[in-house]
Amino acid sequence: MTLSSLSAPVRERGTTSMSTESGAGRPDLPGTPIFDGDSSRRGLRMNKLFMSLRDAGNRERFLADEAAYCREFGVSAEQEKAVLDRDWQAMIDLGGSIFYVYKLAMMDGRSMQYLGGVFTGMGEDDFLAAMRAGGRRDG
Amino acid sequence: MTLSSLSAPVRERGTTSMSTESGAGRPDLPGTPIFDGDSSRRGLRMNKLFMSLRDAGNRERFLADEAAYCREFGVSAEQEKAVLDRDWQAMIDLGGSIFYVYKLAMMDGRSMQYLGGVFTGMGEDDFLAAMRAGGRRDG
Amino acid sequence: MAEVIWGLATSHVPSIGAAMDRGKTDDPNWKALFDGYAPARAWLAEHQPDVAIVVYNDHANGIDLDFVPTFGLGTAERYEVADEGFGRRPVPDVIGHPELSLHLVESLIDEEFDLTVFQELAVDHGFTVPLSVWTPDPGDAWPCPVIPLLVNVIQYPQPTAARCYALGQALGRAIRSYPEDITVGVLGTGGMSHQLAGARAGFINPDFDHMWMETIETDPGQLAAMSREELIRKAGSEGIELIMWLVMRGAMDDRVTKVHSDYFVPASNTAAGIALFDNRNGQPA
Amino acid sequence: MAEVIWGLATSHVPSIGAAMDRGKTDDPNWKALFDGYAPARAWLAEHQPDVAIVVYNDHANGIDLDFVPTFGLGTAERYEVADEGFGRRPVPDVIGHPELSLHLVESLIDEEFDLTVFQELAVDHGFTVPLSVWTPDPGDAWPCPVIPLLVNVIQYPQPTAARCYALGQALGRAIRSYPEDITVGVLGTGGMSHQLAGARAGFINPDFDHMWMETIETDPGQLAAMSREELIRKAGSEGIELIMWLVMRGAMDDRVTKVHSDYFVPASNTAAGIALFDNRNGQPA
Ligand SMILES: [Fe+3]
Ligand SMILES: [Fe+3]
Repeated sequence: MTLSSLSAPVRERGTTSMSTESGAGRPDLPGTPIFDGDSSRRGLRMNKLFMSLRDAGNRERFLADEAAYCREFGVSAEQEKAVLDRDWQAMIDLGGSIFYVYKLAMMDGRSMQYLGGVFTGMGEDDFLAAMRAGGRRDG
Repeated sequence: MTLSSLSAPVRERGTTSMSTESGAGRPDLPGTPIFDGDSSRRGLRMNKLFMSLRDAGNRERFLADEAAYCREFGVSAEQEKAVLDRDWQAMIDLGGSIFYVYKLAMMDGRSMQYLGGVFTGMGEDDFLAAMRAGGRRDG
Repeated sequence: MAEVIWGLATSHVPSIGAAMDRGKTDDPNWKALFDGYAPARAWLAEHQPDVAIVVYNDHANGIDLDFVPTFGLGTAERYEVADEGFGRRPVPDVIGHPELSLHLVESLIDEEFDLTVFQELAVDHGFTVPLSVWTPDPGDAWPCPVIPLLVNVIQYPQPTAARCYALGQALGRAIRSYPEDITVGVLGTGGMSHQLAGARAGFINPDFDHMWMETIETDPGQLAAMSREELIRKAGSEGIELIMWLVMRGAMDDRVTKVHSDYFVPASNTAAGIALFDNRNGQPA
Repeated sequence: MAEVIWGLATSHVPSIGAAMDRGKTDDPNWKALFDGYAPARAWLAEHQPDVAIVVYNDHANGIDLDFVPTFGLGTAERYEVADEGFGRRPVPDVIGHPELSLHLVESLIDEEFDLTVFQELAVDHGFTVPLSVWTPDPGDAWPCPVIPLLVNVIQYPQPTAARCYALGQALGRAIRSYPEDITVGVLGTGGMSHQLAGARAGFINPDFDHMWMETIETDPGQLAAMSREELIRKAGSEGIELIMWLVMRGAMDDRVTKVHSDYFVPASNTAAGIALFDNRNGQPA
């Protein structure tokens, strides 16, 4: 299992380019989003929204009107679109922390393997098979 | 201006005796309550009550039924009595932080000089005069 | 004088707890993992400490991103088990040990570790899964009081590996200077190699994990010299959690005796490792 | 490369802010205090930095006792002025400088300071009064972006004086390593001698305060050697706030030029001190 999928056009500008802006020795590793201070700033409102979904009442309110809930939390228009479209990669690019984004996935009944299938472009089944076979390796 | 009032029976058992229990080099200075981890544990619920009084709505609810408000915050019976009696020294002895206790005093229209008059036993006017004269000295 | 009698390193993947909570430990996907825990659990059941310290990180349950402490230490009498979204795990709340906590706070702040002191903290799977790895059937209560030591591993910059190891060494000194004769177990949690997001999601590095498992016993200072970048490159973006094993290891003696270790891929997306070390000098394992 | 151009030490007693907010600065009880500020304010108005850093502590307004960080640093774009119970002070909210903040966070965590990183924080009089001492009439906005650096001084054990001085020195290095050519002012707040509770309430120690004021300029390392007990004994239980002056001083060069200092008793129950230092080497004051 290699990371040849890296050569595919993967959107990580958001995270990666912000990471290198201040350039204080932050890692810049292919295919590896770093949730740093810049990401955390951009993602703060959206991550708060995700964390709020731990509460059943909030999940209900969210599902009743997702856009309104996004506006209530003050997320950006781009982030709102990513949330509504369940564009998991965009959520990460726009400052989502995987542990927070996962709260939304859980609500949707999605597993971390499903997300792995999305992030890698492999799809859930192949991703799961790769994990069962011992995980993926670099290059 | 001396601290001869120290020989008077000042209640500081609460704070001082707890301070020396674990004995890890914590100061034990006459007439000087140390707000340490033990105090903070004992005082947590009561200090939270005091902090809540920053909010006008909470002040109204507190004033409408002080005992009920104390129970809502889960303060101990001793602490509730100290709060209801405005026994400022007891509040400190029972784990109150002066910055938190002061929120209650402010609500009552009491100044820090009033509290100084209570803690020293001098009364507000003498305390204020002592401060204006340059403050109190040790020994 | 208190004494660290053992150190347990273990992954804290939520699905390990879920497999236990749902009675799936004999499921073909899980059986080998739980079989690998058995010898450690048997030894631990015979060596109950008076207090345990769990070095862990929170995952969007006990604390939020409005403030991120590098190191946090709990001083509460009780820690509630967090509801992470679908009901709390069916395990007991955690009883703390405020006296030891406050002693640790004073010692560590005197040693220039800039702790955040928590009097209220809900603990999530990062904390409860290791307790379940140790004690699968706690009944109404965990075997002893437990103190949480929080480490930021999710927001860059994490504390360096060297800082974590130094914290562990200071923690060991702080425990040994506690005036009461009690025994202490220390759990370092998280890892091993894994990455959850990005095109490299699913990354596992068994060579690195085996090196780490061996070296954490024999030469932890070598691991403490690794940079964040090296850790993330070799162990994956979430594999950096392994720095928490260094806090545990630092609290132990230079020489420890390995009781048991095991390695299993995958627990969910993660390489799950367990390593149990006896810290009682000259004792037979 | 960023440069610390000045350091301002000042008490942050709430009544100083209240006197200004209520137009009482010419009141006989207050006039001497504000007259004593005048030369510092005039100099500061001529030496506007691009960013300021305020080292301060919170007083039950921005954070509660459920978690107490030893050191906290804000990375927000904006900090709201807290309502401490009777309406917020009529002063502008604080605009932050996230880029410099994030640089400081990385540098300081790399230097093994275990910061708590705040993305949301309401600032109280401990923060706004020093801004008012510096800039009495801010109009709609403070003169520049400001970054809060929180220090725990209210719950024992506080960081040691030595740790605060070391933090200041690391802060100075972090500022100097910032890639942009900007100027920075650093404010160390709190003190001087005072005690609010206990039979010793009202304690003031002018000898100690004068020694501190002199030595902070000439030999801060000597002050950094003081224990918490010595500080509390000599400066009163709340006088320990003076450790925050050491953070400011540590960020400056070994040799600084005093521009102005003044001392006034009492501001409420507190000995109020101000000391302004020019950090531009070889510049005439
Ligand atoms: Fe984790
Ligand atoms: Fe203060």
